[in-house]
Amino acid sequence: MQKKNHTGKIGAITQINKQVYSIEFSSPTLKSINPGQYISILCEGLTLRRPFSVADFDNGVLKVLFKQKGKGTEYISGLKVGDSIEFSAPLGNTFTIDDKKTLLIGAGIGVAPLFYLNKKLKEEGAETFLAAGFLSKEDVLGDFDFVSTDDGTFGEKGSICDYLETLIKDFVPDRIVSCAPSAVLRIISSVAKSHKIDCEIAMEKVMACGIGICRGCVIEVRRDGKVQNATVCKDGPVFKGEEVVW
Amino acid sequence: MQKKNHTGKIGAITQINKQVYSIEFSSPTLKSINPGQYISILCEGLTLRRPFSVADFDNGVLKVLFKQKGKGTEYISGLKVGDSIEFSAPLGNTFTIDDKKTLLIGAGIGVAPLFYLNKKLKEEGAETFLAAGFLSKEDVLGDFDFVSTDDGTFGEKGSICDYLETLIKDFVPDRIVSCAPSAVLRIISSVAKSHKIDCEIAMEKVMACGIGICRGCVIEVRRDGKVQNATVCKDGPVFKGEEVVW
Amino acid sequence: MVDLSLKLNEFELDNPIITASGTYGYSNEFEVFCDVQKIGAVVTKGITKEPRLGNDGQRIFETSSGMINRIGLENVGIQTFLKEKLPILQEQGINFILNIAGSAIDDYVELAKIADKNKIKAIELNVSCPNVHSGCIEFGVNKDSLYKLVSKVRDSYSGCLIVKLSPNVTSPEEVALAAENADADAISAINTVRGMGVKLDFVNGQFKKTTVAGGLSGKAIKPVALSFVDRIHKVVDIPIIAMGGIYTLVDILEFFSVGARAVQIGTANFTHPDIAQKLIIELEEFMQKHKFSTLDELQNKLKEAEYV
Amino acid sequence: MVDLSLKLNEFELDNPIITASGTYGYSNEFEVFCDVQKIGAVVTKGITKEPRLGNDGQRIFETSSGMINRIGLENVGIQTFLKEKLPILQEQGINFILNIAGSAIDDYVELAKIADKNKIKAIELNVSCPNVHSGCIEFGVNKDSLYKLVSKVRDSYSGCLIVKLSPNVTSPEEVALAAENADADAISAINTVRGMGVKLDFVNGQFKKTTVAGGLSGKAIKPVALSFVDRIHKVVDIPIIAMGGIYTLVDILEFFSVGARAVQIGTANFTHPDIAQKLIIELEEFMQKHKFSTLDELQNKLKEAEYV
Ligand SMILES: Cc1cc2nc3c(=O)[nH]c(=O)nc-3n(C[C@H](O)[C@H](O)[C@H](O)COP(=O)(O)OP(=O)(O)OC[C@H]3O[C@@H](n4cnc5c(N)ncnc54)[C@H](O)[C@@H]3O)c2cc1C
Ligand SMILES: Cc1cc2nc3c(=O)[nH]c(=O)nc-3n(C[C@H](O)[C@H](O)[C@H](O)COP(=O)(O)OP(=O)(O)OC[C@H]3O[C@@H](n4cnc5c(N)ncnc54)[C@H](O)[C@@H]3O)c2cc1C
Ligand SMILES: Cc1cc2nc3c(=O)[nH]c(=O)nc-3n(C[C@H](O)[C@H](O)[C@H](O)COP(=O)(O)O)c2cc1C
Ligand SMILES: Cc1cc2nc3c(=O)[nH]c(=O)nc-3n(C[C@H](O)[C@H](O)[C@H](O)COP(=O)(O)O)c2cc1C
Ligand code: FES
Ligand code: FES
Repeated sequence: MQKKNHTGKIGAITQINKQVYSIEFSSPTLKSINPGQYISILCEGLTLRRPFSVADFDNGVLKVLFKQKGKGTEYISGLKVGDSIEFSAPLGNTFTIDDKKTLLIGAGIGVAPLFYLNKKLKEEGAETFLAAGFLSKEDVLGDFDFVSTDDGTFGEKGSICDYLETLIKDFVPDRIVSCAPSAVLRIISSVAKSHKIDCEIAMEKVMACGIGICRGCVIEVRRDGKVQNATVCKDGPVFKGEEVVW
Repeated sequence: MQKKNHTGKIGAITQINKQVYSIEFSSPTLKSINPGQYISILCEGLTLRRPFSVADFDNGVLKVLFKQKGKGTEYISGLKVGDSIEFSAPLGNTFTIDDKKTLLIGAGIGVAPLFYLNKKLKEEGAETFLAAGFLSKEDVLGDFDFVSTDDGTFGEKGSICDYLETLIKDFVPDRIVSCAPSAVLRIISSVAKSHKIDCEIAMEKVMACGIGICRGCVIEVRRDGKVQNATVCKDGPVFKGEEVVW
Repeated sequence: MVDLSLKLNEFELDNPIITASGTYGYSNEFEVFCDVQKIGAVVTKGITKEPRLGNDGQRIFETSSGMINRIGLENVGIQTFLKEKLPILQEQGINFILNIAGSAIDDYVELAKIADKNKIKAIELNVSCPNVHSGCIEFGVNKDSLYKLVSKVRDSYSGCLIVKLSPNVTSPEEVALAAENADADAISAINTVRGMGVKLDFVNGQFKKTTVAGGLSGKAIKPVALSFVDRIHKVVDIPIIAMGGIYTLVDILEFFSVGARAVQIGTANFTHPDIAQKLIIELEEFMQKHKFSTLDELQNKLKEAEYV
Repeated sequence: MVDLSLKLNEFELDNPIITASGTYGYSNEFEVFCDVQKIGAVVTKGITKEPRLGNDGQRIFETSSGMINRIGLENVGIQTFLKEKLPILQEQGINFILNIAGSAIDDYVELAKIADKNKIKAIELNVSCPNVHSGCIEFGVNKDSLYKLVSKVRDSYSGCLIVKLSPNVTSPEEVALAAENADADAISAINTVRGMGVKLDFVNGQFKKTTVAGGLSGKAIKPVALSFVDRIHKVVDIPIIAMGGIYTLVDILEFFSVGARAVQIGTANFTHPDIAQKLIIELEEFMQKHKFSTLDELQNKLKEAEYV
């Protein structure tokens, strides 16, 4: 059986804005990974690996977009082209990939997995609309069909949540997919529900094992009529918006 | 009062042999440091600073020769020119510097402080003889008046201890000074004593504070007729050969 | 040829590298990373009579050289274990130890009986669980309640009975002796050290705080574990299975040198998910290279190491 | 203007940053690195009636994110302290706390009397010392012996009496309550965690071993200290001076948030010998920036932080 441990070699690392970096690496042992799935990177001196969504996987080259927060991301941002990197992959479940008309909504670094998803959806022939919210112009990461910034320095002014109704009305999606801070996901889930639109959200939680066994990353979901624990690392990170108990 | 904390900038770092590196740095706040004294370097991620003798101090540039052993020396060897380095200095006492005829005996990385001492002694007009022992040819560090290697691949064959009597007989020193592993220092002290030659040796011990207060680095010495504790960090690292209780 | 095998009473292990409870699942879950069959034994996640949902809120917190967990014993319960996990262990030939937990002596006894009936060869009692009958003090911190617990379980279980000790005690010696006197076959130590992580955020003039109070594990606690094992080794004769921050072969040798007979790898499985298997290989290679033909030989040499 | 001052009973400190016993000398020794006068208070190295030479062998051992020490209370003794160190403290206006240690209650009482007579304003009892009268168990691990010790010292000392607790106990609450009931003015916690370091060398087919069994300190124990302080804060009313792995302003705020009134910096003084002074400045700047005018205000805000 192909194990999920890989060693990669850094092909590119670039700073995208004040806090966000893009890193690319490949490993001969990693054959495939799907949108929504994530990898978990070993960071020198740290006990826990750090999970990151896949922003792209092309010709064996994995791309991750990450925001510098603490020691783990500091370590990764200090890596150089040619350095090796140990990671586990693929981990977690995936977004649904089909040809349904999909509205993708990201906020902040949450846009990372949506780039890869958007690409795959388009390959399936789906019509998509990629919207994202950021704090300010300097935080905007890449190209979108719609952008809002909290301070109005780029795109529309305000939180992406303020534009949900308009986006839904204009684009009329069959499905909404989102990756964003938990407060935003909650709003999106509830708006989607009120419109009876399918909704998939990618959650975050501090992780240890990444494979569902340590029970460190559970959230509550309502399934088969009862509330139960689900692990973000294995049962997720992708959940149906309406099943999450907030 | 000028404090003993300094921040330096690495001017040069070179690998001398498989395990030994030379590193040079300067700090505007470090005005002077004498042979036998040492500095203590902050190593990222480690609790205790690591002590190193001064191998040279010239025009404000400090030179340290160090052997890679564990995490601390690994960190230091990974530094690059231009990186900054935090250290405490000057710490400890000094070798006696005068114009006495001095035989300097080093073993392994213990030769480091002897280079600086040798230079200073010569400046005082002393006649000196620098002898050193190493395991093998590839370990030899610099130029000496006499070298022995355990395997005979360079200089004379055997331990430097095997040549003590000859060296003393040929050079007829007024003083012997040594920095070497503890077993070698012990032998040198006792040979010097038997010849009634003054002997100064530089000791090592794991250190925490570097200023004599934590009492972590004590050895026993015989002074004023009684055995008492002395700190290697402050009362030493230089001791009279005959006062150390082995 | 190097023989890494050992026996804890009648329980046989191919090698002394065991994976610790709560860090390796119930059965073959780690096969995505590691050849689980090669592990000396897998200790299952702590299992209770009924399934448990565990604690609310944040359960994991990274600290300097360690982590805190407050999983709260979330587990599938013994019945699901027997139905779904035991068959996998048996079919795949994975050597294992059932870790059991409860809030009352009867819970443990009942679980031990079930283990016995199902011919489970070894069980490990997690006695760091709150004892409902003594105001939620842990069983394992009081020598009398521990003695009673272990004795009762002993009466109901004929396999290899391992008692896993908590380090959160004034006297390691007392609890170790209680376990030995109650006829345990082996002691494993240490469980996690009580600890707490605090994360503060300061937003708009207000502090927000997350606290994770639970058990500290990982490299940070290795010195605590070495001390604990060293101390209890001086007073008990039954074998000790040591754990606490083991990451390397040298760590393992250190624990052998203070008297451990086998070791468990816990938190390190999260950092390096294939580490258990790698350590087995490293241990074997070390023994081969230095001509130790049995584990006994190596361990005796280590215990007799000259002090410098 | 920011007011960092606080009072522990009658004992006044300009700021809540104290340097911990054994890591800062007796008086002004750290002036080669730091402006010692600015420190809230310097706790002296543990002082005994007679001078002590301490332990043989290796005394210090670095561990992951920490260190172990087994200095064994080497100190100059109270008479030399009074003659050589006290004058420096007084002349240089260094605020200090005398840390005292002994093997019998009488030792502590005698030292407390000397402190009283010399108008030393605060003493800290190191109760992690082996109690000769109970088979070398530490005073601080048994609530009864601790109560007795503290009561006796209280009778002989009118200044601020601080009891420094050992974390190596089953129940932090019990020992903290014993100290409070015996009329201590404050508790400081934690002393070092029992731990052991082992270093193995393998030369010519023989293992050589160095072991350093002593007290673990530094970042590794911060979670243990946070847990300890949090627990005792819930049961005692006297102020708590917290320590254990404090390196940063955030660490200090974390300890405040679980109820600490002041903090001590120990091992961090070795890593960054000017850290105590830097932390005072950082705390002051933080309070200034965020408009906390007194320590009370900041500490209350932290204790009331919303849980997320
Ligand atoms: C499934 C998943 C996908 C993610 N994808 C991305 C991504 O594409 N880009 C990106 O920038 N970030 C992503 N994150 C978040 C990322 O994992 C954290 O920002 C990172 O772990 C922070 O580590 P640090 O050491 O730099 O910061 P720290 O200072 O250690 O932590 C800062 C915060 O990060 C979170 N965090 C820390 N450790 C872990 C852990 N072991 N597991 C999960 N969260 C942790 C915690 O909320 C913590 O409070 C993802 C998280 C998850 C769970
Ligand atoms: C006064 C003095 C002068 C020294 N001068 C030199 C020199 O010029 N060049 C050189 O290569 N080495 C010198 N050393 C030795 C050097 O300090 C150690 O090799 C270094 O600290 C090893 O650190 P590490 O983290 O790489 O290795 P580790 O794996 O941490 O330790 C390896 C060994 O180094 C020693 N050591 C570790 N930490 C300390 C500490 N905090 N204080 C003292 N010793 C420690 C111990 O014996 C330890 O077993 C000197 C030591 C002293 C006390
Ligand atoms: C996430 C996690 C869950 C754990 N669950 C259990 C458990 O269910 N039963 C048990 O006896 N020990 C449990 N432990 C303790 C470990 O088995 C082990 O005793 C401890 O972590 C120390 O070893 P380490 O430092 O190698 O992790 C758990 C530890 C962790 C980190
Ligand atoms: C080298 C050393 C010596 C110590 N000596 C004493 C002492 O004499 N008396 C005492 O009460 N505590 C002593 N301690 C304990 C510290 O004061 C402190 O309680 C402990 O180290 C935890 O804090 P830290 O993690 O900040 O170091 C000593 C600690 C160290 C590291
Ligand atoms: S991280 Fe272990 S269960 Fe999710
Ligand atoms: S290192 Fe502290 S006394 Fe020498």
